[in-house]
Parts: sequence; C-alpha cells; structure tokens
Amino acid sequence: MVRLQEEPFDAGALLTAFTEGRRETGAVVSFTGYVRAEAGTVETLELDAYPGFTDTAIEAMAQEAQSRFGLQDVLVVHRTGRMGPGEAIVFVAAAAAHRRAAFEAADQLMDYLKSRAPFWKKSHGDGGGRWIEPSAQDYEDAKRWDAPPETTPSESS
Amino acid sequence: MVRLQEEPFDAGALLTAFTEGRRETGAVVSFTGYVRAEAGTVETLELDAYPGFTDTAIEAMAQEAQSRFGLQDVLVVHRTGRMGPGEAIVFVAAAAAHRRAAFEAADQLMDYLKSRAPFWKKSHGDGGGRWIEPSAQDYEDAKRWDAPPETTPSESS
Amino acid sequence: MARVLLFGRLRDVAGWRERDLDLSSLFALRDALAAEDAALGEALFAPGVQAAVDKALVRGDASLSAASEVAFLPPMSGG
Amino acid sequence: MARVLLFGRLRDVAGWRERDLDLSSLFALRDALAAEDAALGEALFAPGVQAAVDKALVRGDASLSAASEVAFLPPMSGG
Repeated sequence: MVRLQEEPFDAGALLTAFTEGRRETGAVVSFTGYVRAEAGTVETLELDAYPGFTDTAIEAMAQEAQSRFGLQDVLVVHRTGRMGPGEAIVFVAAAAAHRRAAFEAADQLMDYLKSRAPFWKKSHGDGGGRWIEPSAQDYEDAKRWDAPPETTPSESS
Repeated sequence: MVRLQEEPFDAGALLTAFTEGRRETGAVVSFTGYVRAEAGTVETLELDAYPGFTDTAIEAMAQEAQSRFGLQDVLVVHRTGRMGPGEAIVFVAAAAAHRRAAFEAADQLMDYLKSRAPFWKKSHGDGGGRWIEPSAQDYEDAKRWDAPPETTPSESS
Repeated sequence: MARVLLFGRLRDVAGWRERDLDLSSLFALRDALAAEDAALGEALFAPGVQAAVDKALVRGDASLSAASEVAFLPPMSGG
Repeated sequence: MARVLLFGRLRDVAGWRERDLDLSSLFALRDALAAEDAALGEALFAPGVQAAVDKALVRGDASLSAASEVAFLPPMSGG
C-alpha cells in the first residue's frame, strides 16, 4: 500500500498498525527517513508530487519489491509539501517469512525511492531555495538492484 | 542499549521512543522478529538466557556495529522465556545520518544475534519439546560481515 | 483546452503551476509556451525534462484533446 | 561452595538448573558431575559445550573459590 500525505506521521504508530495480527510473519523491517538539520543549513524541505502519477510510480516499485522478494506485505508512506528538520519524510515497512527478504526489500525500495521516485525537492535555507537532485551515491545505490534477482548483492557475496 | 525482558513488547512503541527528538538523524532502520506459527507446528518457543552473560555479549555486538557503521544510536530489546506465535521476540533499531549505515548495521546485528547470541532455544509443538540450533543459513549470513569493513557486501558489489 | 501542469523548478521559472491552453499537439503546446516565455522555453528544452500526457510519460509528440492533461517534469529528485 | 548453572538441553538431561558444589577446580567439578550422572557427563563432554567461570568463557581448567559461579553452556542457538 502506498500513501502520499501532507500531514506529519508517527513512524511507531505506522509500525504498530503494520505488524498487527501477523501469525505467519517472521520478520518486519522498517525504514524511516528524516529531514536532517545539517547544522542549521536546512530550514525546511519542500517536496512536490504529481498526484496520480507519483503514487502510481511508487506503487509499481512496491509491487516489484513484493514479488521479487516474496513479501507478505509492504507499506510506503511519503510526505509531500513543507517539512522541517527532525520531521519524518518517508516510512517503508516490509513483512516476510524470513529476515533476509524483509531487509533486502526495504533496502531496494528505499534506493529506488531516493533515486527514481517522481518527486521534486527544494531545500529552503539561509541561502534561499535550491532544487535538489539525487546524489551520485543515490544513483549508485539504486543500480545495485538492477541485476536479475539471481545476483543480488547478498547472494553474490 | 540492550534490554532482555520476559514481558511482551510493542515494536511500534519502541520505535516511537527511539526516534524521538533526533534532529541530526537521517535514517532509522528497525527490525522486528516474530515467532511464526508455521501452519500450527510451533505452539510456543522457550528462550533461555544467562543474565549478565547474554546481555554483555549482545552489548558487545551492538557496540561493534555502532562503531563500524558510525551509528548515532542503537537499541536491542530481546524477549526471554516462553512466547507464542505472532509474538515479537526481538527488536533492533539503528539510527544514522545516512540510510546505508542504518540498513547495514541492523542487518549485521540481526545476523550476529541469530547465529552468535548466547541463547538456548526450545520449540514446544505437537511432537514435544525440541532444542534448536542456528541454521546453516544463519551461520552463512553472519559470515558475510566477518570480512573487514572495506569489503562489506554492499561496497564490493 | 488541454490542462498544463508544471513541476519543480519549471514552476519557479514560469511563475505558474497550472494553465489551460487550446492546442492540438504536445509539440505545438511546448512551442507556444516557449514563444511566450523564453526562459520557460529554455527550461522546457533542458536535458532530462520529460512530458506526460494523462499521467503517462510520452516520448516524441502526442495529440491532445480538450480533456488532455499535460505535465512537464524536470529531472526527478527522488523522495 | 561454587554455584553451578546449567543451560539449554543440559537442564533437561540433568533435571536441575542450579546447584551448589564444593570443588576447587572446573575439571574436578565437571568430573564429579559426570561421576554422579552418566547422561549429564556425556552431555557435558559433547562437542560445542563451553564453560564460563564468573560469566567469562574459559578454555581448559580454572580454579574455583567459594564465590565462583560456573555455567555450562551447550551450543548457543542464537536469538
């Protein structure tokens, strides 16, 4: 399930709801991403989304991860609009029978979200507004998963 | 911080407390492990710990992960005693400036916990009680991290 | 009357987010925007800028109807 | 009087978890337990069984005082 929202969320409350009543689940991995203060340089972050396009793209990423790693369930909650330091911006949870699948699914999903999700991000700080693109590291991280499933990082090492 | 306890815990509540007031944290990864029903074969799980020995060993694992991955904080909560299907048995959370460190730290910590933590585990099912040892997969998973940090799986792939 | 949506830095360059324009193809629409606002035109033709019609990315030209929604998307930042 | 603790399947084999025994070395203590209970003796000498004195693993023998705590630890299962 994928949800875009302007309202803040509490990662713990999302995790509680996500984990409820899972008798066959062995492992749940969650990722929560925050706006960092970076010693005062980021005052607020502004995230543009294109409703009906952005959520569809993320839903496709979530479904790809779900089938690739055999997940029992997956959740993505992403904020849009303006956010300040310390506020959660993204929450991803993956439920699986075994921990490796849950870790790799959450990891891949975050790499894809950070580099390929259709958002447009602006940081508003002391020096005014600045549009941000993915870092070289973000692109590299996402490429780790582009090989076919037989050669994912953990299996080839 | 490492805590062994007989009482059940709510993973979401632990995550809420862990994430509170982190202005320099960019990423929090949590892992929650559950007792699986496995189609009715596991009725309860019994986990023996040696207080003062088990927690010390886990604290050493947590500190090793913290320094290796430059974590801002790490938390391990592990239940002992008897647990039924669907109950959470272990919770691990790692906070870092960037997501890769948080993912790898939680992943390594779980691999170590599952294969090397001084617990003694018994499953009580239809066929009576049975002592469990780590699976070959658990040992393999833990070995991934034994190479020096320069050659961790994600960096070499 | 196609609806035109701008995202990211295109909004800052143009000074608007959404307009209705009566043009029958994507290329004609883009050319009209560029003719009207040179800075926006440059931004629309910059590398990595994509167009979507009715929420699907298109390469090349596309015909537009009155109900079409056209979005111009600068390089995506990720989440 | 050293305190002796058993864990995991050693508890099932012995039928107890904790006892006080008055012996001055780890090997003497283990031999005394084996002499008293052959099944426990076999389990204590099985591969992978470790001993800790005062919560630190020891290889080989170790001298014990009245305040010593000795634990016999079968292969650990992980969490």
